[in-house]
Amino acid sequence: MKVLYFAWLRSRVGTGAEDVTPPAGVTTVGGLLDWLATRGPGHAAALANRDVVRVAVNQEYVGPDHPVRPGDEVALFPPVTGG
Amino acid sequence: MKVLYFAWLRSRVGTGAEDVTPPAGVTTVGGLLDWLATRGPGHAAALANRDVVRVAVNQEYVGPDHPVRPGDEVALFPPVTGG
Amino acid sequence: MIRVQREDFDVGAELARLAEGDRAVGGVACFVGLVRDMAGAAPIGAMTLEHYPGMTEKKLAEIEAEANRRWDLAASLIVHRYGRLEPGERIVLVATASAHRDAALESCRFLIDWLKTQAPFWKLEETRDGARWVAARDSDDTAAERWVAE
Amino acid sequence: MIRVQREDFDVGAELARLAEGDRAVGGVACFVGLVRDMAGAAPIGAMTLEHYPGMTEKKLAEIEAEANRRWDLAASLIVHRYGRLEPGERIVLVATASAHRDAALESCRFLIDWLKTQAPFWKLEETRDGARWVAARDSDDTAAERWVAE
Repeated sequence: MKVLYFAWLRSRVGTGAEDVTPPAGVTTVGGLLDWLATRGPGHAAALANRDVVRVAVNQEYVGPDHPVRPGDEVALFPPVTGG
Repeated sequence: MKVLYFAWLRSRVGTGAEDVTPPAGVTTVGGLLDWLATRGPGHAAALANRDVVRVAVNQEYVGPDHPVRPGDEVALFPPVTGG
Repeated sequence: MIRVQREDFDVGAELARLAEGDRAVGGVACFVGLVRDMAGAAPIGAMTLEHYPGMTEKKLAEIEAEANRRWDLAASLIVHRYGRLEPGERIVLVATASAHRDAALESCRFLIDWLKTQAPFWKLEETRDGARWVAARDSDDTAAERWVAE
Repeated sequence: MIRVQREDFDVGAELARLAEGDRAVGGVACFVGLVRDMAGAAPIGAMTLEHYPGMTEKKLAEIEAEANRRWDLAASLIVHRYGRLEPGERIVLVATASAHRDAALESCRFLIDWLKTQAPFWKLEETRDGARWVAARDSDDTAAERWVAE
């Protein structure tokens, strides 16, 4: 599974992209974020406040109950500020 | 008093501008239009339907009760269609 | 700024000049009105825009001043042409610049809505059946009226 | 059409190409977003726009398609830049062309409102106190939400 980080999530995690293999019990976006937060202090800091983390799976906005599967592209980023 | 006609009012009256001296009893826009309509068949045709005649006195939109005085510039035209 | 002219205008150049060098501007909104080749089902060969010189400039200046009272604008522009115009030709440009996009977008719309019902212009269309004066549209009054209530 | 690019764009040229030669077009509306030199009370040296390549194009295309479902448009265009931009530089252009001015004006506003809350871009501002990520504005969500109810 590919995980992408943008804006300040990228800065805090320390990388823009990583390939991860979460345990079999991780089946939803919420579960994935819980697991990612355990990967280190940068990840924990980036994911401390879930209210300001948006998630896209395969480039579509999704909520915490959305399923995640091996091979998915999961992107984590703050609310967008373009335009 | 100068009277200006625009668009189809100009075509019907047959001129774009005329200097007129209405009788002393003509003191309002409504009175002026009644009097102008008697000046000939073109004027009568142009002023037959007052609902589609807009009036400006000294370049300000006004209603039928607005006063008219010697020296005023009175413009008669249909509802505007610019833009 | 307002201009009433027979000549065409260059939209890119006009927008570039609008609030040029003012780095507090966050948004520029513009609307360009063009001559269509159809009026309802009837093809149009061309149209002639007549106006009331003097009153036109006065009303456009009033409309622009009102927009600047209602919104905090860095700059505003109305350019309206008169004379004979063919399909595809530009008729009118309204443009506004503001620190905020809402002010730019709202005031741009106000200018064109208000201009359509207040500025003394009349369109004479040339059709196969001869020339005819365009009738005012009730929808233009409705569009302008929504600004009165505010 | 949508484009995501580092380079600047020429507003006049883009508008001239939009629905070029389509004589059924009666109105073109556009909005240009620019980098301001201030964020609140703090002066900005420059900003860097980061985006999510792939998803950006996908979301912009969806937003444009939605505008074309809601309004009868002859043409529409979104150009959004990324990378480092200084105050006064253009960030985004949205433009719409339609037979009717209402459709052009409304859809132009829809595009910029919707883009602001849907397209994955993030602004990093350079201030005297260092670089900081711009926080999303509630007013942007409010602006976008008014289109959901319709």
